[in-house]
Formats: sequence, C-alpha cells, structure tokens
Amino acid sequence: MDSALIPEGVKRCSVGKFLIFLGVVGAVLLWGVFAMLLCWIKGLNQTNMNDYYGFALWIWADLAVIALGGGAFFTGFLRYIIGKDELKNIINYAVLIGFICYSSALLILAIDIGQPLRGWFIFWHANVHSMLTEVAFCLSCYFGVLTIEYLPLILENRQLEKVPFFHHLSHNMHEIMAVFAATGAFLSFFHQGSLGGVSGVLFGRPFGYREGIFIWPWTFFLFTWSAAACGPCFTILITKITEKVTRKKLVKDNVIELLAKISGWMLATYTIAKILDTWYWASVTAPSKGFWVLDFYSNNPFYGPWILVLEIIICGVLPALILITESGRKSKPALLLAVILAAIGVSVNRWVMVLQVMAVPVMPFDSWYMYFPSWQEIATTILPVAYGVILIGLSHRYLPIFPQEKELNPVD
Amino acid sequence: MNKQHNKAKKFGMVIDLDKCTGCGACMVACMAENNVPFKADETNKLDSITWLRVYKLTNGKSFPNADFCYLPRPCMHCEGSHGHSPCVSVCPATATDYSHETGIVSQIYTRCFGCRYCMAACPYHARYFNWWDPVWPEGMEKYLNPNVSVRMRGIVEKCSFCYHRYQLAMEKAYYEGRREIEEQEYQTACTQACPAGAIVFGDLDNPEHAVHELKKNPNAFRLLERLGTNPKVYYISSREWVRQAGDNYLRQEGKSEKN
Amino acid sequence: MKVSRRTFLSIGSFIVGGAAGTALSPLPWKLTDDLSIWTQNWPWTPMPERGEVSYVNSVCTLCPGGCGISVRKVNDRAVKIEGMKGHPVNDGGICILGLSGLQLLYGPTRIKTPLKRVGEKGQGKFKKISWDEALKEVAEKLGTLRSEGKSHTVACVSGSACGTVPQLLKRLLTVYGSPNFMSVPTMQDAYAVTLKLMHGVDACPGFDVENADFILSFGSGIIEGWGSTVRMFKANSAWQDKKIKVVQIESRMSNTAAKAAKWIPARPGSEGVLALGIAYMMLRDGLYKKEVCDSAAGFEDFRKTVSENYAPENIAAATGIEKETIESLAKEFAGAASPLAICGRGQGHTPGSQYEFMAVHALNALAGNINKAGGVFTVPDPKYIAWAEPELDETAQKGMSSPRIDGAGSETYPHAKSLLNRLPPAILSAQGECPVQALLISEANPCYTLSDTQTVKKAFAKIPFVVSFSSYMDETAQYADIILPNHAYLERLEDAPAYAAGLSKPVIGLSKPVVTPQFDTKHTGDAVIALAKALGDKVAAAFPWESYAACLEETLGDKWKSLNEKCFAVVEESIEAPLQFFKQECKPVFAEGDEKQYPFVLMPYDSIRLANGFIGNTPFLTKTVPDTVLRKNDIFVEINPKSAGGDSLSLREGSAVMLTTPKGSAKVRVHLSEEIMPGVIAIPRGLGHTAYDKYLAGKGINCNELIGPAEDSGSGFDAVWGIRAKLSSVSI
Amino acid sequence: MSKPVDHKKEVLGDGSGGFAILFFLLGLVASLIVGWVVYPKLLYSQKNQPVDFNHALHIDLVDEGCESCHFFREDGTYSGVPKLAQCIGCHEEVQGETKDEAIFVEQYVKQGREVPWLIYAKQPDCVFFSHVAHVKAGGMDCVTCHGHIGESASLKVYEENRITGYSRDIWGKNISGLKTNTWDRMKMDDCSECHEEKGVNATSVQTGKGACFVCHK
Repeated sequence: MDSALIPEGVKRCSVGKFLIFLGVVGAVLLWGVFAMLLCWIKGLNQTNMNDYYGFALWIWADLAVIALGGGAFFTGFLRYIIGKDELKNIINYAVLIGFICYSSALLILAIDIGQPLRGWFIFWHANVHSMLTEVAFCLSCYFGVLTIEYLPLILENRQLEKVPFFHHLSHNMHEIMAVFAATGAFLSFFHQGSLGGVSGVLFGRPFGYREGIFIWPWTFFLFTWSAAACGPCFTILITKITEKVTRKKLVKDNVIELLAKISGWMLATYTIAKILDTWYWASVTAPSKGFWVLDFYSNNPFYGPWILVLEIIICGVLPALILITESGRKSKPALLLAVILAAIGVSVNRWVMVLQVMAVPVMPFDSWYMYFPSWQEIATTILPVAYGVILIGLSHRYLPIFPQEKELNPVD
Repeated sequence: MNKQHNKAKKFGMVIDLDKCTGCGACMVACMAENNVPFKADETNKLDSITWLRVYKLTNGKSFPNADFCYLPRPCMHCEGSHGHSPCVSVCPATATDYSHETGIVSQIYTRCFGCRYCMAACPYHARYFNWWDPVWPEGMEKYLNPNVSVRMRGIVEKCSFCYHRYQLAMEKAYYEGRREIEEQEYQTACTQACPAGAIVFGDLDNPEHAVHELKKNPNAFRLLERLGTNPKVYYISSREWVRQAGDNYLRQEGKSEKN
Repeated sequence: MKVSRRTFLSIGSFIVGGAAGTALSPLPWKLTDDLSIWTQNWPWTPMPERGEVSYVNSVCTLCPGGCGISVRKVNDRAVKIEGMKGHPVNDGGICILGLSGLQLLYGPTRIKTPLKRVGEKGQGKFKKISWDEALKEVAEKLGTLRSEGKSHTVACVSGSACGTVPQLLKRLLTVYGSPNFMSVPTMQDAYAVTLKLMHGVDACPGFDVENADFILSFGSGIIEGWGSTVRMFKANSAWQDKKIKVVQIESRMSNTAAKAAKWIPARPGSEGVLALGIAYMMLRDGLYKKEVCDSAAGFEDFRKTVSENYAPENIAAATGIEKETIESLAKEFAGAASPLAICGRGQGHTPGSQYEFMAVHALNALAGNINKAGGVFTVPDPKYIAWAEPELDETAQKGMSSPRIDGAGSETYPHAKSLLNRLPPAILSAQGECPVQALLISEANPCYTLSDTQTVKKAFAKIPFVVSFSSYMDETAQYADIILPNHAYLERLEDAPAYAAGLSKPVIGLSKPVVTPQFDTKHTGDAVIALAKALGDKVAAAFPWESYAACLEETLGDKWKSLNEKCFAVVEESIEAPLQFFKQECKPVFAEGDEKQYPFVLMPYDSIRLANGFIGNTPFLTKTVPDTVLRKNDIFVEINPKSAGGDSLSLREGSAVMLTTPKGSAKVRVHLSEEIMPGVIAIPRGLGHTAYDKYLAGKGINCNELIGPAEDSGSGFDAVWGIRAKLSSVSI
Repeated sequence: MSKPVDHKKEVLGDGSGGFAILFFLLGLVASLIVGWVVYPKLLYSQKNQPVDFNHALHIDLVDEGCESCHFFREDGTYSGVPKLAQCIGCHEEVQGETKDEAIFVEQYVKQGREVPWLIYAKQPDCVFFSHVAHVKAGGMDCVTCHGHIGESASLKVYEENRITGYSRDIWGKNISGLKTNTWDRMKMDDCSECHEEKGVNATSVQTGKGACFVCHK
C-alpha cells in the first residue's frame, strides 16, 4: 500500500504490522500527551516536585537526552571536520537521534516551566549572566541546525525526491553540510558546557559548585566532554536496538568499531578528568565551605555515596576500558554492555548534578527529603520516548537512513 | 546623571535569637501583609509558601540537656560580591535583580516564567514556587493588600523586605519635598509585628540606624557565611551551639572558629 | 492526478504565502505578547482594588489580653491588623492570632444569618430564618418556660463574666428568674479563689512582671500565651536584656523552658509539692520576710504543716528533684529583690488545682512581695458597670432562690462563682426531665474546650433548647436549636475589660467597629435587649436602653469620651489585702488511670500557634504548625526516645500508634523528642476540631476527648492537667 | 498511466509555477489584511464611558489645574479618578442641559453610587507607579504621559484588549506599536526609555539600568 514511499531496494514489514506498532506506541504517546495537558491546564501541582525538588525528573530527563543526543554533533564533527569518512554510514542516524533528543528536550522544557506562555522571555528579556540563557540560545539554535541536517534526509524520500526543487535543495544542502556540522559542533560545545555550568556556578550549593577557568566552571568542560563521549555510545546503542528490532544488520562493524574506539578514548579521558575534578572538589572546594565530602551523601537514606561509585567506576572506568581495548570493542556483548553503561553513566551524572544539587541540605539544620515522581511526570517523560520511537519507525521505513542497508541486506 | 539617584542604602536585619520566642507572629505578619496564600493542607512544608520561615534548631543532646532555639529565616538579600547574589545572576529572564539603591533582591512575578533555577541557587530555601493557583475562600479575598501583587501559579516568589513599604514611604517623602526617609518610616511587617522585639531592621550602612551597631555584636553571625553569599540578615545568640549551627564546619575545625 | 497535484501545490503556496504575510503582520507578535500578559493577569487570580488608606484603632478581643490594635483599611476593606503603638498593654506588638484576625472576619466559618436547626442535634444542619422569626421563637420558648414556673431551668454559658455583654446576659437571667449564669473557668478563677482565701478579698491577680527580678514559673507558658500574650513577650525580652533569670518548672521543654535560664523538669503534677518544698527551705533557713509573715494569721499552722511534710527527702520521689536543686532555688528566689512565683499551666486556660495555686502564692507571700513592685497585686474586680438594681417579679424571685445547677456557691463549693465543668454531669445524672430546659451560649465553645468532650456533647444533646450567639460555626453552635449570630469582633462596638490577663494595672478597652457588619448578624447586646423587651413586664423594664450602643455609652459615663478617642483607659485601683495563711486542706490532683495498665502520663500542651479556646485556629496559624506536630490529618504525640523503645514497643519517628486513655483512644503518630521527660507523652491543644471549615476541621485529635475532668477538692473546678495513657502499635 | 513521467514534467514545468506564485500572493495579501486590519478589530472591544465628561469645561472653572480634581493625598498617594464626593459640591443638582449631566446626577449623585469610570491610563497590577515621584520629585507635567486629555470636550471610546484586559492606550492606538508622541504608548519600554535617558536610579546589578523594584511591586 505504501510501497511507493519505501526506499528502493530494501524490504519493510507489512503495513498492518507497522500500523499495529504505531498504534501501540501511539497509545503511550497519547497517555503522555494527556499528562502534558494536565500539567499545562492545571499547573505543576500535578507533579510531585516541590521546593526541595524544583529540579526533578523532567530536568534530569532534559539534561540526559541532551547528553545522549550529543552523538549528533560529535559524529558530525568527526565526519565533516576531522574527516572520518566511514562515519557517513551512521551520521544520518546520529542526526535523527539528535533531532529526537533535542526536540524532546525542548518539549520537556515547555512543560517544566511554570509559565509556558512566557517561555519566550528567556530570549526577549535575556539575562546574559545566566547559564540558562546561554543554554536556551544555543539549544534553540542547535535544534535549528539539527532540523536543517534532518531536512535533506526527509527530502530523500522516494516520492519527494521526484520533485526537482526538493531534489536540488537536498543535494545542495548535502554540499554545505560541513558548515552546519561545524556550527552544530560549536553551538553544542557551548550549550553542553553551559548545562554543566548550570550547577557549577551555584556558589550557594557546595555540592554542585566547581571552581573553573574564566567564567566557566569545570563542569562546563566536563559536560561537553561527557556528551561527546557518551552521545556516540547512545547512537551505537540505538543502532544496535534498531538492528535487533528489524532483525537486520544496518551498519557495518568497522563503522561501529571506529565510533566505539573514539568514544572509548573520549570516555577514558573524560573519566580521568572527572576523577580529578571530584578529587579537587572533595579535597579543596567542599572543605573550604565547611563540608567533608561524605557529608553530602551521608544523610541520603536511599543510595548514599554508592551513586558516586556507580557513576565513576561502574559507568565510567569500566565502559572506557572495554571500548579502548580492541577485543572489548570486537566482542558484541562487551560492546553492548559498554555503551549501555556509558549511557547510564552520563544519565547518572546528570541526575547527580541536577536533582542532588538542589536536594542536598546546605543549612546545617535542614534535611534531605526524598522524592518520587508522580504518574504525570513519568508519563510526560515517557512521551518523548514514544515520540522518538515513532519518528525512528517512520524515518526508517520511508527514508534511506542507513546507506549500507541495501548492501548488507540484498533483496532477492 | 546622578542627580536622579537616591542615596545608596543597604537594608538589612538583625534578629536576636535570645529574644525570639518562636511564636510565629512574624510568619503570619508576613503572610498577611504580602498576600501569601494558604491551602487546606499546609503540613507538607516542602510546598508551603512561607516567605519568612521559623526553623527550630536543636542542640542534639539528650534529655535533660537538650536545648532548642528558633531561627526566623527571611530572604537574606545576599549581596554576594558586588551584588552578584547566588540567585540574581542565574535568572535567565532578569526577573530577579539586586539594586544598589536599597540592597534588596527583587522578584518580579510577571517577568518570572517559573524555571526555578533561582531556587536551586539559593542555599537558604528562601524562594518558593507557586505550585498551585492561589485561592481564597469566598469573601476572604477582601483582606488582600493592594500594595503587593497576588502571585499567579507557576512562578517563584520570596520575601521582599516589604519593599512596597519603602515605595510608600518614599511617596510620602516626595510629597513632603524630601528625598530621604527616616529609620522608622520604613520597617518590614515582621519587624513591626514581632511581640518580642527580636527583629531590628534598617540601613546597615547608616550609623544612625540601630542595625549598624547591632551587627557588630560579638555574638552576631550570619547563615552560611562561608559560602560567600554575603547575606544582609544577622543573627545574635549568646549560645555558642546556636552560632555554630549557622554554618558548616569540618570536624577538625574543632567548632571553635566562632565563639 | 493532474488536478490534485495542482491543488496540492496551490494550497502549499497559499499556506507559505499566508505564513509569510502573517509573520509580517503584528498578529503573531502581538498575540504572543498578549498571551503572556494574559498569564500575568489571570482572571481567576484575585487583584485587590487600590484605594485610600486609613487606620482604625480598636481593641482585640480574641483573648482577654486587651491589646490595642490598629487596623489598616483600603476604602472599606480591612486589609491588615497591626499592634497599636503607645497602648499600655502591647505598645505596637501583636500576637500571631491577633495578626490573622481578618481571616476570622472574612472567613468561611462565619454564620451569615440567624439559623434554625433542621437536622439532629450536633449534625450541623440548619435553615436560614429571619431575625424576627428567630428572636420571636427564642422569646416564646423562654416565655413558656417562665410561665410554667421553670425559669430556673434556663442557663447561660458566657465566655467571660466580665464586661457589659456578659453582664447583660446575667441581668437577663436574673430578672427572668434563673441563678444559672456560668462563665468559662480559667486560671484566673483559681487565682481569685486563692486571693479570697489568703487575703479575704474579691480580686484578680496582677503580676508586676516588668519590675520582677527573678521569675519562678510553675509550668506557666510565659511565651506560650499565658496572661496578656504580648505584654508577657515584651517582659520576657526585657528580662533577657536585664539578664533577669527565669526558672521554668515543667516536665516538657516548652518554648518558655527553652528560653529560660534554667529548666527544671519536675514530675508532672508535682509542681505544688515542689513549691512547698521550696517554702520548706525558706522557712528552715529563715529566708522569708518575717515582718510580713510572722504576724499573718495561720502562719504557724502553715509552718508546721510544711516543716512536717515537705522536707526534700520527703518530696524527692514525688518531684524527682534533688535536694541541692531545691535548696539553690530557694536561695535564689529568696535572695532576689523582687522575686515572683507564678503558676497556671501553659496558657492558663484551665483553672488548675487549688493546692498548687495556694502553694505558689505562699511563696510570694513568704518573699513578701504581695502588693509590692515586682510582685503580685490584688486588683479589685471591675466596678464600672453600675446599673440600677433590677426589680424582680415573683417568678424571678422564686427562680433566683432555687439552687444553681452547677452547685457553685453551695456549701460544698463555697468559693466558686460558677462551675461549668459540673454542668454536663448534672444534666446526665438527672432523673426525669432535663434540669436545663434552655441554654444560652455566648462566646464559648464547651463542646470543644471542656474535658471529656464526648460526655459534654451527650449532655448538650439532651438539652431541649439551645441558643447560640456564636459568630462562627463552632462545635457548640452545631448543637444549637437557634443561632443568633453576633457581629464578628471587628464589626462591633463593645467594652473589653482586660482584668483576666494578670495585668498589674488593668485596662478597660473599647473595641470599635472597624468595618460595617458583613452579614445579617446582630450584636449580642442588642439581641439580649430585644429578647428582654419581648418577654415584657419587669424583664423588659430592667432593660431601659433603646440599643446596646446606648447602654454602653451610658454605662461608661464619663469614661466614654476618652475611651472613644484612645480605645483604652488604665485603671489604677488597689485594694487592701491582709495576708493569712490558709490551712492546706486541698489535695494535689493526680492523673486519672491505673499506672500498670497505663504506663505513660499524657499531658496536653499549649502552643502559641494553636488557638485552643472559643476562637478556632485561623488558616494562617494552622499553616505555621510544624510538621512534627501535624502531618496531613495526623497528630504527633511527643515522646522521649528512652520511653519509645519499651518492651513491646519499638517506636520510630512517624510510627503510627494507638493512644489510649481511660477516656478513649485515638490513632496518632510518634514524634521522638529529647525535650520531654521519659514516661511523659504530650499532644497539643487546639486541634481535632469537627466544626469550622476545611482549613481546620478533621486535623488531628482534640486532646480534651482523651482527658476526663478531675474535680478539685478545694474549689470544685476542673483541675485536670493530664491522664495516664498507653501506646500500642497499630497497622497503618 | 503509460507515461507518468511526462505528466509530471508537464505539470511542474508549465502551469504550476504560475499557480504557485498566484496562490502565494493570495495567501500573503489575505494574511496581511487579517493581521493588520481584522485582528485589531477583533482584539479590542469598544466601551463607552458611563457618563461623558468635558475636561475643557472643568479646567476653566478650577484654580489648580489637573491637581484640583486629580490630587495627592497626604500620605503621598495619588487619588486618581475623582470620587463622587468631589463632584457633589457643584453637582448636587443638575447643572446645564446635557443628557449626560442628567444621568450623572440622577443615577449616581442622588443614589450615592460611584461612577464606574473606565480608566484609559490604568497600569497593570504589577506596576507601582508613583505619580508623586514624577510630578513632585521629577517635576514632570501631566501631558508627557497623558497627552492633551485635559483639553478634550468629550471622553473617547474606551477600548479594551479582550485577551489581557488592558486599555488600548497601554499598547497605543497604532497596532504596529510605533509612536510619535511621548503619550502615544504606556508600555514598560516607554517608561524605561525616559528612565534610561534621565538615569533614574540606575542601580540594577543585572542591567545597569533602573532596578526592577523602582516601578514594580
């Protein structure tokens, strides 16, 4: 029925099957939309957020997807600026994942702020001193870049491509993609960094506060670094999942391994930097404010300091070691484990640097409170996941996302 | 250019914790003056708006050596360094600001779009988010004070040192051909109400104001001074453990830094 | 195919053109701006009207403290209550309840029109009726009872006995023919009996706290609302400045105890014993004012009794206080120039045992500080209400000669003027017809404030005709048959004599209307006059005034003008008070219940953030209640961690437990606290309302339901201060 | 169906381009009309004042100009639109023969009802505008912000923004938001323009301009 839209030379599941898939994920999406509307109409009292968890699940999801979407800018950077040509076989997917992640981030932000209709104040009445202003500008601009990067992919649809205007547009955009990739990399450096700066500049919150270089706290660089390291891991992870779901090999191993190797070294260096940062913070910054490092964790009744072990050792050192060793990269289960851990690691880092910064008591007579998100928060957090799955489904079905698919899966 | 400027002032508070009885009159005076809303259930203190909150500090000892002390916590109106208080510089929409004229950290409710970054920045939990629409039982909205805007849901609010009272005092001064006001012309609602006379308010830089001397009391301290927030609310306590409880200290610092 | 493609392109171009044109028009930009402005002015977020500001001075009547208030108005709305500067009682200060008074004035608990009961008693179902109907119905009922010769079965409960409105009610009862005028007892009544017995005078106590230089407080909540709240707060601050020592004797560390220079956690209920223990030391070491005491009547008897029974070793077990502590207390107390011993637990809303009051007063007597600066003054009862003696007809004379239902003034209870606590048992124990056929209630909420509230409610349900004058839908109003709502306190003109607040120089205040009445209410004074006129004849003749306002103006006479201007007049009257030591026949009051079955002693405590009398807590006050006291609807019982880990119990912070006393049980949560004596547990007064609104009703439990009355053998007052209790685990 | 490719070329190559441009222009013009003409009409509702008022007539009869009726109270606050009490002195009985005068006296003065005037210059609730600071301390005249309303013989129609509830005078008559006179608009930008120029309390740490609390509450 929709065969005219499907790229030539590849095989897709039946329309019925695809519609069932869309229906199931669409139902989840609608559930999320319902929760979103509740939050917009009734206000944020629909959540379990409070004055001690003003930054909660959503902002965590926001920072996490932005970090995980970092694969787009870094892969683009490697492909177009450094000239790792093999990566052209995965760049499309990296861009799509990035697009999904960034549009989700913007959507979550639109739900998370108390006055969505005033959201544009951040641009119109911008305070240049605020890290969040920097985030907003770079994030929006980079989303624009991602849209521009994603657009030619859409235009490559078999039917759209027939329109000469679109065909030429798509072709010309491909030609100048390096410019956009460079812009994207530049913007990403700043917004990933300024997201790190969000907690790093809070000198009233010794848990998050970091000293730094010029106006940037160290978390500025650590966030960019970790996004560059873990974003591609997430791209690999999603590629692997897509291959599993479609029961097809979509990207050749050498491409994956190259990306994994680069990520591995990024992750390794990042982890070293993170350890140094943690050490300096624990031994110099925090004590100067009167805190022994375990003070920050001791009152947490749930996970205590174990979260530090999880983030740095299990989800930092371990995946880095797997990815920088050739045998680790070549072993499929090890690679999968490594990219999963890396994705978890960067998410845990964002959790710590967002929720905990606000929840750790600073006044000696204040307390740690626990928080569990309401169903509305969970639903609205799952909403972008459902939306991402649908967009991937549609894109995979109708767009030539994987250039190697035809070669790897010859149709009889 | 400068002729239109009013003299720079630095309003601040000195709260005598030896006198404070923890009665909560300051909290209610503040709520009544500033149109702070209330819900049917306000027992969840994590979403209960109290611009001025009275904390109960305990010395951690067991009966009969236990002791406690109340500590009223308004907004500290941190000066940080050169007015860069923790919250002011982080607001992306310039909804909160620090004025060198008064030293007051302002919050403009109609500008705020509710990102809550300032709340994350404030270590004193002095900022409150309006999770709910403010609702008064029918008829009760009659007591609302027109000098203070009622806050809509979805934005952050906090203690303003009753800034509207400064505005009104200045209006009177202008009417009478003055550009300056006397100490008594501008007092916050909590200061005025405190039945124990524990709160003193004025210009910290003005030697004629009581707070100028009081803040030099050897028993005076500020909350979390070590963070560099440079708050403008001072506390006085003759009890050492109370003064110690105002900041964080490492064990080896021997709790002797402030006596 | 051809057409559809063209259509597609055309529509596409149209849309693109439209988008471009829209972007070039003000529409999207102005709309974006306007939508954000809409969020800044949401129609459902109230926007108070601006206007001209004015101030009205008045007197707060939410408690007997007599503070001057200055109410800020914008146009005709009252927007803020502040303390009146220069007022002799509070000089600009104001308490937490007074500050939130506008929530009472404009609050949802106001009764807006006269009401007539339609449901069962206590159910709170009423219908609106007119004032004419309501007054007529009450007058007819009273008229019928009177004509049936049952005038003495009509009773009246008033929040206070002081002031023109209570006196008008009393006058109505008198000319109608009933002796049963009752007021809600407080520590002032126990003090009045003490002064009567030890000085032979009808007087109120006046504590010269401003000039005292050593304060020995037997559980008085100096900064919890005892006496005139703001005045005590100011005194406390002045003591801090002057380094004057306060010693607080109390088994739980109240705010007062925490602020005091010394906290002595004595066993609960042993305060009187400890006072006499200190007296023992003073007598033994000759530390008392011999020139005052030696000549006083009964002194030798007193000395003998104390010397025989109150040596430190005799009382150590009862009080839990060591000899050295008692000795040094006695030395410090006697050594001070103007020491002052005070009692009356917490806010002093309950009378307490005569034994304790007299023991504490004896300390003041021994220190020679009666009617001395810094001591206790005997302040004569107010005399400004001097109406002509009413003429009683035969029915009235007959009615007035019948015995009082509560037994006050009888041989058994010669000293008490009224014993409200004895009313419920009198009703419930009567055979046949209810001894109270009609009850008038003004400014009182006995169905909440009296001990063993369930029994009180049962008694009230038995009274055939209850008339409430309450401005608010409180628990007692719910038991009324007719409600004649009074103007709220900021709507009415009334005298506010502050005699019951321990002021050394009492103040007569004039409470002035700040706003016009918001609803269809009527001043109780006017309602009483209207009822009297409707009853006719000599009853009507005793009320010659055309309105309450006229009555008040006439009553205040030459004071009227200055009161109207200043809102207060300071009374400088004193009374001779010869000292006599009354032989201690009174007994301490013990906590009810078997020690084995009930291992704990449960004590209610007063908190300044919880109004626990006739006035229900305001939403603002409830908002300030800490989450270690109330969480959602659960109340917390304070318990020392040492007691919490008993054999069968292993209580943690927040555990749910069943709190059981001989009077009842309730589910509560645990708050572990080092600020309470092991073996003692405590819950606050002022919660557990069933009436009022959603901001108050259903929150926590009313401790009065768990506590039974304990009649004092000396006075007949309810002197209960606690009850034995047990905690048992429950599943949540 | 035999030559679909040719069809495509034909359609795209010839007629379609012209159609596309035509419809593009149609869309452009239509939306411009909607945005510039229809939208403002829909956005503002028109309300007449309850009673007309002749400023020009009154200004000749009073001694102290605008402040005769729009005066300062002793606490420095500004009384704004006069209350009935100020009018009663002269208008206890009907003066003159206009219909509005009759309505004013009969429906308002005699019944003791305040006139629900619609206030053109009403600032939103979040604004603390101090008249005394501008007029007494700043020495400004009324015209700068209010224009020549004092010389008008009749009150103009009050236009209310249906979304915001604001008077149209805040945004200004011109829907584009452009102005020529100081009194054409009363938005925050207009206040800050003058404040910046004069350097009024430029004490904000964030902006270096006037601090927020100078004009907001």
